[in-house]
Parts: sequence; C-alpha cells; structure tokens
Amino acid sequence: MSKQSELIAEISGVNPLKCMKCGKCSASCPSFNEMDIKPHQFVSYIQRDDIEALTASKSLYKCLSCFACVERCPRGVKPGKLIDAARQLVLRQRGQEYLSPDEVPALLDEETPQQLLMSAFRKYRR
Amino acid sequence: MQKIGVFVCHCGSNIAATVDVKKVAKMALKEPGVCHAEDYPYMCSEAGQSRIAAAIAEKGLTGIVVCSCSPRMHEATFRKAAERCGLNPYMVEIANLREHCSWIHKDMEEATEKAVILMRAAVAKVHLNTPLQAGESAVTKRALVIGGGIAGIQTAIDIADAGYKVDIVEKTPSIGGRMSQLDKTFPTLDCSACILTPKMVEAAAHENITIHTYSEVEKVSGFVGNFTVDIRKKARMVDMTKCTGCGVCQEKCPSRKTANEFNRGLNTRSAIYTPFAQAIPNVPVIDTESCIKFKTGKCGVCAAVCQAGAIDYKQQDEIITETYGAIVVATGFDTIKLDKYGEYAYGQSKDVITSLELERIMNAAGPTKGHLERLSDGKAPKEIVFIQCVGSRCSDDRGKPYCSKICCMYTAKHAMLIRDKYPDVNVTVFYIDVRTPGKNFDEFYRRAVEDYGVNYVKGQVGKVAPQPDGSLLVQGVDLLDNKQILKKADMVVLATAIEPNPDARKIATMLTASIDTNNFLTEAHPKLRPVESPTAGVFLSGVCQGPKDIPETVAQAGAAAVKVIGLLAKDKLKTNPCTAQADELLCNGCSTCANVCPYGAITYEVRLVNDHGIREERRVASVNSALCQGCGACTVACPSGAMDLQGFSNRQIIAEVDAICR
Amino acid sequence: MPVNQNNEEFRPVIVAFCCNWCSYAGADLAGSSRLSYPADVKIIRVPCSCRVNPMFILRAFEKGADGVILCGCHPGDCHYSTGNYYARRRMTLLFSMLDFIGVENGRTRVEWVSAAEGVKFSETMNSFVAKIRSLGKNVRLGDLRCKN
Amino acid sequence: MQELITRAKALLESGEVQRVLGWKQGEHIYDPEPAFFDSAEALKDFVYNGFCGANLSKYMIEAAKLEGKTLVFLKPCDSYSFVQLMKEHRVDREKAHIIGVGCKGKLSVNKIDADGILDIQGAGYPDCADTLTVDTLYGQTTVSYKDAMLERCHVCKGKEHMVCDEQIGESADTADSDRFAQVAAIEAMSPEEKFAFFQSELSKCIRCNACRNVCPACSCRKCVFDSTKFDSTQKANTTSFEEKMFHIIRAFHVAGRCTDCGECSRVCPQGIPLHLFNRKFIKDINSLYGEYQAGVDAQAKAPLTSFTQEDAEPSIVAEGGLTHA
Repeated sequence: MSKQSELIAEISGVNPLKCMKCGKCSASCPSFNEMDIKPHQFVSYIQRDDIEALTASKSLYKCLSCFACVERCPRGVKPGKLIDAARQLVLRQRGQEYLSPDEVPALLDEETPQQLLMSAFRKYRR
Repeated sequence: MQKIGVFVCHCGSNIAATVDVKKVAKMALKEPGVCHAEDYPYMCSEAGQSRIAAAIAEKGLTGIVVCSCSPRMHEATFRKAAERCGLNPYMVEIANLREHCSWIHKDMEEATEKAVILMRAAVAKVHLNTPLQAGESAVTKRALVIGGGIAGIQTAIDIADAGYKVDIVEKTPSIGGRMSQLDKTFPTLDCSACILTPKMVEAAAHENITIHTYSEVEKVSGFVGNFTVDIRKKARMVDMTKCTGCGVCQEKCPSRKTANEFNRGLNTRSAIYTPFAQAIPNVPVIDTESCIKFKTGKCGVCAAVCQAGAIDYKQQDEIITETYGAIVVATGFDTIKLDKYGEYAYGQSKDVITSLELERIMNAAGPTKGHLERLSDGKAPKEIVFIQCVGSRCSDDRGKPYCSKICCMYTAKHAMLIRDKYPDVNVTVFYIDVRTPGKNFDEFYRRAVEDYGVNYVKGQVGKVAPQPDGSLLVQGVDLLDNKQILKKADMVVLATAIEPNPDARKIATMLTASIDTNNFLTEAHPKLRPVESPTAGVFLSGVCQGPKDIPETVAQAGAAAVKVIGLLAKDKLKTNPCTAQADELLCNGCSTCANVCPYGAITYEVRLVNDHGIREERRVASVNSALCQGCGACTVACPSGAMDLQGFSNRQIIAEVDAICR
Repeated sequence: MPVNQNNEEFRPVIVAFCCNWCSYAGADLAGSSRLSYPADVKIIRVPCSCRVNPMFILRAFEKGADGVILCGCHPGDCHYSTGNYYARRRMTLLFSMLDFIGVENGRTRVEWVSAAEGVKFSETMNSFVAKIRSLGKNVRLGDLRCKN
Repeated sequence: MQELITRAKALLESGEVQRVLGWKQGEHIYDPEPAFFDSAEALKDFVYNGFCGANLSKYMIEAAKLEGKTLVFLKPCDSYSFVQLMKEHRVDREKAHIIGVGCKGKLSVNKIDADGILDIQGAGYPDCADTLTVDTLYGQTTVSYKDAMLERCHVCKGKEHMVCDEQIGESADTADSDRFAQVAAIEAMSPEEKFAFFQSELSKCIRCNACRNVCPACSCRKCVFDSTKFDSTQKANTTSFEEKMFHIIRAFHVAGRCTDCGECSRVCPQGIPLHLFNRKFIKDINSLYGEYQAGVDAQAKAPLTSFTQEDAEPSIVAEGGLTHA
C-alpha cells in the first residue's frame, strides 16, 4: 500500500481487506445515484492505490455522512469512514477550511436538520 | 543413568527448511545421557521407525526423544515403534519442532536455537521417565444419542443395526427435528416428511433403540466406556402406556392461543398437543404453562374426553440413570434471532419472513395449508424477494462469521418451487456469492435460473421499507450493473443464518467436550477425525459440529455410528497410565486432594505404614487408577507433595523448566 | 535496581505452560496456520492448567525466566470439567502475592485459549512477549547474589 | 493458674485423661514452653501466664498417636487451629479433652524489650490490666499492657472457643486495630517500595524453620522443602531467591487453612513479620471468594478446593483490582 492508502486506513481505522464485496453499502446509500464512485467501490480504489481518483471524486461531497453503510456493513469495513478519511486527506493537503462557524447562522433556516450541520462540519472543516 | 537416543526429523522441508536439524542432533550428543543422535527426512516413515529400532537394539537405549511434529500427531506412532522393540512406550518423549518452532519462525538461527532448547527439555524429561503400564477398563455396550433429528436418528439406527443398544434423548415431544419442519429437500425435491418419517418409524420400532422424548440430559459423569448419565424425563401429564393417540384431547382443548413452535409461531396450538401429525411417539404432552387446568385449577376437559384415561395431571418429572460406553451429540441448530437487523423490517412486517417460516408456509400441514400467501392479508404475493446471507458471514456482533452453507441451495429450491407452482409470481434473489459445491447442486441452481426464470441479482439489500399500501420497498444494489435497485415486493424472505442449538454449550460442558466460540463442537482433528470430539468416547453428528445439509448430516451420522460401533465392539479399553499416585510415606491424610478430584478417584484408608522403621497405622490417600483421568488437580492441592502424576511428575516438569531456563 | 533498558537486544526467557486439550492444541493450530510469535516462548505441555504448581512458576523465575504464562481451556470447557477453575483461584492468589512482594505484575499471566483459537494463541504470545520485553530482565525474582 | 492445675490433677487421677498438654516454665520467665505432664506430681512445673502465647493445637497431632486421652488447654485463638486440624483429620477429637482457657491478650517479650526494658525477672500477670508491672534486674518498672501485647492480640478473633469440653477462666476480646491495615499499607506502596520492604525483611531469614515448625497448618509429615519430590530439598540457600520461594510457597500451602494464629511471627528469631504473607492471602480470599475464616467450621469448603464459575480472572491482579479492595 502506498503512503496515502496507509494514511486513509489509519485515519479511518478501517482494514479495507476485510471487505467481501457484498454491496450492502451501496444498497443502503441514499446518495448512490449522485455518486460517480459508488460506496462499494471505495475499497477497490484504496486497494489498488488509486487515491488520486478517489480524492478527485464527486462522491466525497455527495456522501451525506448518514453512516447507514457504517451501520450495516457486515464486515466492519465502514465505507463512510473511508470516504471521510479521503475527504480529510484533501482538506489536509489544501490546508483550508471551507466552512467557518461565523458563516453558519446565515445558512440556517428552520428546516435544516441538526445532523446536516454536523455533516457539513465533518466535510468542510477540521 | 538412562541411555537416551535423540532422533531429529526433517519432516521433508517442513522442519529442515527453518531448523538446522544436523545442529540439533549434534547438540543433543552434548546432553548428559544422550548416547545416540541422528537426523532423518521422515522419522515417522517405515524407514525412519526402523532406524529408531536399530538404534535401540545397537545402543541399548532406555529412553527416546523424537524431535518432530506435535505429539498430538505422532506420539502414538513413536510409542508403538518403541514398544515393538521392547522399550516401554512411555519412555518416549516428543520435542515439538514443527508446530511450535519451524512453522512459526523464519530466522534459521533463532529457530535452531529454540529447537535445541526444546530438545534439551525433552531429554531432561526423559531422564526422569519411568516405564508405565496401561490398565484396562470394561466397556458398557450401550450408546447414548443426544438429539432426535435426522442426525441422531441415523446414528442410532446404524448403531442399533450393528447389534448394540442405543438410547435417543430428545428434548421436544417428538423425534424428527429440523428436517420434519421442511417441506421439500434439495437437490431432488423429495418431500421431506416422506423420506424422514420411515426413518422415524424404523427407529421407534427397532428392538435395540429406546427413545426418550420430552427428556433432557441432566448430568454426565464417568469416561469413555463408562459414562453415567442422568436423564430427566419431563412430565408429559399423559400416560404413554394408555394413550391411543386419537387426538380428541387436542381437538377439545379450550386453550388454543399458544404460539405453535413447530410452525415457527406462525399460528397457534392447543395446550395439550403433539407437535405434528406424524410425531413419534404419537402421544401428546400438556404444556403446563398454557394449560388452563394448571393455571387456574379449573378445566380438565382433556381428562374428561380421554376414553383411555391417559391424562394424569399429577405426573412428575422422572430422573433415570443409565450407563453408556459412548455418547453421540446430535443437537442440531436453530436460526439466529433477527432483532439486531432492523433494516430488514423483520418483526415490523408480517410479510418479511425467514426461510424456515417459508418452509412451513409451503407445507400442506403448515399455517396456510400449503398456499403461498401473505401472512398480513392472506393475499397471494406477486413479487417475492429473497435476501441471502442474513446474519451469515458477518464479522460484527450482529451475526455469525461463518457461511451457513445451506442457504444458497434452499433458496434456489424455494425460488424454483414458487415459480413452478405459481408461474405468475416474480422471484428475485439478492446474493453475494452463490455457493453450490455438491453433487448436482450447481445444476440445480442453474435450473432455477435457466428453466424457471428466477432473477438472481448480485448485490445486497440495504433496506426493506414497509409501505402504507402494505407492500415492501426493497432497496438493493446490482453490483454487476453498478445500479441501485428499488423494488416493490409483496413478500421478502430472509436466508437467516443458522447457529448451533442453544443447549449445545451446556451439553458440551457436561461432556467436557470442546466447543468453539460459535458454539459448534470441536472435532478431534479437522481433517482426519471429523466426527470425534477430543474427549474420548464422545462423537459428533450433524450440525452441532458445523453447518451441513441433509446428505452431509446423514453421511456424518453414519460415520459417527461406525466410530461408536468400533468402540463398543471392544470388551476392554486400555486406560491412560498417566494417573495420580499417592506416596503413603508423605501423605498427611488431610483429604485436600479428594476434595478437588472431579472423578471421586481418591479414597482414604487406614493402612499400616513402615516409615523408615516406624511402623504405624496411618490414614492415607489411595487413587483408583481406573477412575483417575490424570488431570493433576490433586498434585497441586497436596501441600506435602505426596500426590504426583505419572508421566507428568513434579520432577519431570521441573526438569523441563530448568532446561528451558538454563 | 538497574533494569535493562536496551530492550531491542533483550531476548527474554519465557515459559508457557499449556494444557494438553485446549491450549497446546491451540498452539499447534497457530503453528499449522503459520501464525508467528517470538521464539522466546517455549511451551511445556501439561495435562491441565490445574497441574501447574506455583512451585513450577517460581522455579522458572528462579532459574532465570523473565515471564511465565499459563494457558488452559476456557472456564466451563475444561477437559476435566473443573481443573481450570482451581487453576484460576490458585493463580489469582499466587499472582497477587507476587505483586504484593513487589514483582512486576506483568511477568505472569493466565490466558484461556481453546483448541480452535490459533489466532488467539499467537496474539497472546505476541502481546506477552512485548510486555516482558518492556519490563526488561527479571531481576526481582532472579538469583541476585550470582548475577549482580 | 491454680484452678487449671486442680482440674488437671482431678482428670489425671480419675483416669479420664492419660496426660496433660500445657506449658511449663522455660529458661526465662518470659519463655514458657509447651510440655506434656504425665502425672499429678509433674504438674508442679505447670505454668499459665501472659507469656503462654504458644498454640498447643499442633502438639495434639502427636498426642493423637498416644494411648488414651490427652487433656489440652486451648486459648480461644488456638481452638481455631484445632478445628482446622480436625477438618484435615490430623487430630483425634475423641482422644482430646479440651479445656478452653481464658485469655486476655498475650505478651511479647520483644515488644517489652523494645521499650528498653531488659533482663526481665518477672511480670505481674493480671491479664489485661491497663499496666503491666515488670521486674527486672534493675528493679521494677511498668509498661502499658497494650504496648506489650503480641501483634496478633491487637487483631484478636474474639473470646469464643471454637471447640472445647469445658471452659476455665475469662477471656477478653483485645482487638483494637484493623486486621488488614498492615497488608493494605503495603499494597498501597509502589512496586519498588514493596520489593525493598520484603527484600530487607526476607534477607534476615536464616531458614531456621521455626515458622514452619510452630505453624499448626504447616504440619506435613515431610515438608516439600525436605523431600525429593520437587528437587527443592532444603539446603543452605544458594540463591537469594530461595527464601522468597520458601515463604511464598509456605504461605500458599497454608492459604485457606491458616487461621491467622500469628505463631510464625511470634517465634521468628529474626523478627520477620511473616504473618503478612498469610494475611495477604486471607484478605484476597475474603475479597474474591467471600469471607472465610479457617478453623470455624470443620465441614466448610475451603477456598482453594472450591470455585464458582464467576470467579475473578487472575488478570484482576494486574488491573489493580485487589489492592484497593
């Protein structure tokens, strides 16, 4: 594994080799149709060290961080955590924060679920 | 001083590739008492053994160390080889250079260094070995089979046919087990009951078979050849000798609301009941927890309608004690509970069912009389989805890490039967892998696809959502198409993982048989002794050992029977001579050892003892070597060191410790 | 008391008492599954964990062992029904006494390993060796007069 | 004391007992020693006073082999040892006539010495008086009775006799400190401190075996340290480890059997607090397996010959689960 793949494994705490390719993650994913790389494919990208494609993927930001895949994965591979780790890699590289707490009130309306806010922070800021 | 020969095996390259065997042999010669050392590619081979024989003859060896594989593998081989040359078999020790050294280490220097130390420990032990003589114990020519499913029935019939007495103990009111609940069997689609009931009848009618239904094993003591077992015969509240099996009591019983276990709780039964029509014995039992008479004291309808006068509300549990030479465990399986799998909506919707429930629905004697219908509204389903691997192959704590093995095939069977009987019903199977190793199995699965048009989708289901209109929305994935699928279904069938009978652990504990973390009983050797437990005299039949289908179960049942017959055919068994011995001169007579002996092998007697000229009567321990199994608990309990274990004496173990720490 | 800090070089002497029915078989399974653990571990086969006398353990320390581990069947699964229950009490008290007199309590361990747990056997040995390496040479229970 | 002698004479003369096991004057006033008396006449040497700490139970093992009954005087705490020996079939209850003697705390000459009082010639014996009057070569002096008491009397198990045929004399419960305080204090030390403490205590050991010889539980016909069974035959210690091994194993062998009579510490010529080993085991047993006092009930299951399925794992030690219990 390359350094970056190792880093993803370390950040996520996930062993991609445990995946048995059952697809339950993709079957559970509410954003499946929006994603270019599907949840069940994440491990393949990591296994063959194609981290660049993964970090360039739209899926990084289409993931809702709902963690349905993490919850339901029978092998403890947790694709949601993998993609989260990939996202973090990008954020670390750019060294930027995408969402400042000051900007949040403007974005809020009554309909916004709390979870969305949390997901947003997960995605755009560390 | 002993004359010790050391024989270092290369085990082809298994040992020699990592351990410098020549060096081990060379170093052996430096050990005190070692007057012969050699290495050879295959010590266990005919040629290897004859080299040992030659060395014993030439050098007059009194003790032997074989540096080879695990003693669990070839200790018996080398002991026999020594015995053939007139050397006591217990003068042989094994240094485990393969499993404990060469196979786990890579660095040759390190492995060789360790190998030398292991060899030294074995040499140090052999110095203190003494010739031991195996005793004999008689064999009770009767076998016990725990569990009356197809595995237990087949094992019992095979043993009984060989002329030995067999008792079957079955927990439920009837023999038949899981197979009696099945509708059809793969891959030939025989009717399950049609092939099972003749076997049940055969067992019941066999002169050598005694069946104890509604009974449980309560206590086991003794050892191979001589087990003593307490069996609790639960009170049926029905006199077996009087009951004619007419069934009137069941028809008239006013309590009808108890979940019917046989139909997996899909309908209800009366409080007095036989689980199914072909039950053996065809004698009902009263479920005292549901019976109105037992709950309120007022009823007694069954007794009133019973022409034979068989109802006996005062019946008590009865404990019978029997002795057996061998015990077969055939406790079978159940499906796992699905309460942790909320995403499949099992329990939320009546139309999400397990495959075993589907068996009951498809069965003419089942809750729907064999009509395929939704349990929620009784309508005929048009779209059925099967989900594979529900709880199987899961590494989390929701399911089981193993493959349940039978699901791929029974799902193909179900799909095929449904498409055959109801061609207008669409069947979709979501699978991870289709596993069909077995004679005619893959052909069977292909028929489901090719001849019956079952739609197999490679991918899992993430969620089953019950809809307001009563349908089920199945969200799955087609991995080959890389598309998510949303499918409206009328019925969802879950291929639920199987797990060993929850009583398996309790029974294994009673039998002191090994059991693994999944509660499957462990076999003595995964390849070479698959139907024996490591505990002598205990054998394994059916799913209690691991997931299997019916043909495999029946094959294993026969194999277990052969092992039992082989045991019962012997009049005497050689007993392990590695038993405890009490030194009467050191014994305080304090009874501490007897308090920890699990076999009651230690008794006390007042004996005239000559202690270096002092003659006096002393209370001293005495070990019955036929009962002693050689655990050594007493040796540590004894404060004076009077109790010692032959073959694993205090001095022998200390010599090994010293050699390792030298 | 100087403790050997140079743990890279330090090769401890470790004695593992394994019961014949579960743990020795578990060690065999670790072997046939090629699950490695350090060569510092040397196994002594005993019929049951209840055969292990505290004398053996102290003797090992006296003769220079740096760690002693006892492996037996899981409680409830003893081949002799009750042996490991007695062993458990004996070892608990012995270990407590060693701790009481100031011996590092990581030098002794009891682990239940079944015949099916080759992986657990190897993991246990790896972690025990790592622990002993971190503790360094056994000086408190060794022969001080001869070795200092 | 006179009452004891009178009763002993009567029993001897009636032929009910063949001999009397009691204490006789030793070389000094403060070291009475256990003795058998065969006749009424011999009883002139009999003494019973504050220095009669010696536990006579163990001598009843020998008495059990002799013809006829033996009269033995047991203090309340000695009676525990007798019951324990009954449990182990070492003494014969039928051949013992037990007089439970009163005890209000026994004296430690070492403690009196430690107060700077030397060359004791005599002492006022009214047990349990607040002050003890001591005659010395240099005249009379006084010391607080409590300060002069044996350690074990400060953790007195009570004034009840666990076994006896009759009772003579009053007893008092002299307990005034926590039985496990010393053990707990050591448990609270760092490993280095613990080790230093025991290293310094045990390095005083001269392997005289007094502890072993006096201990009522350590009554094996042949000790493992004297037999060839473990290659552990007693010899001059060749390694510093051996005294540790000896004392650990000795304590282990009596674990669950030791009544905490404190004789080991009383007789140790080097003043090693050997009772700490036994008491550590008692404390652990109590906290792990339930309160257990050896010598109370001859039928009770001993902690090391019984178990429960839920017993603590040995890892509790490393987890520190026993040091704060």
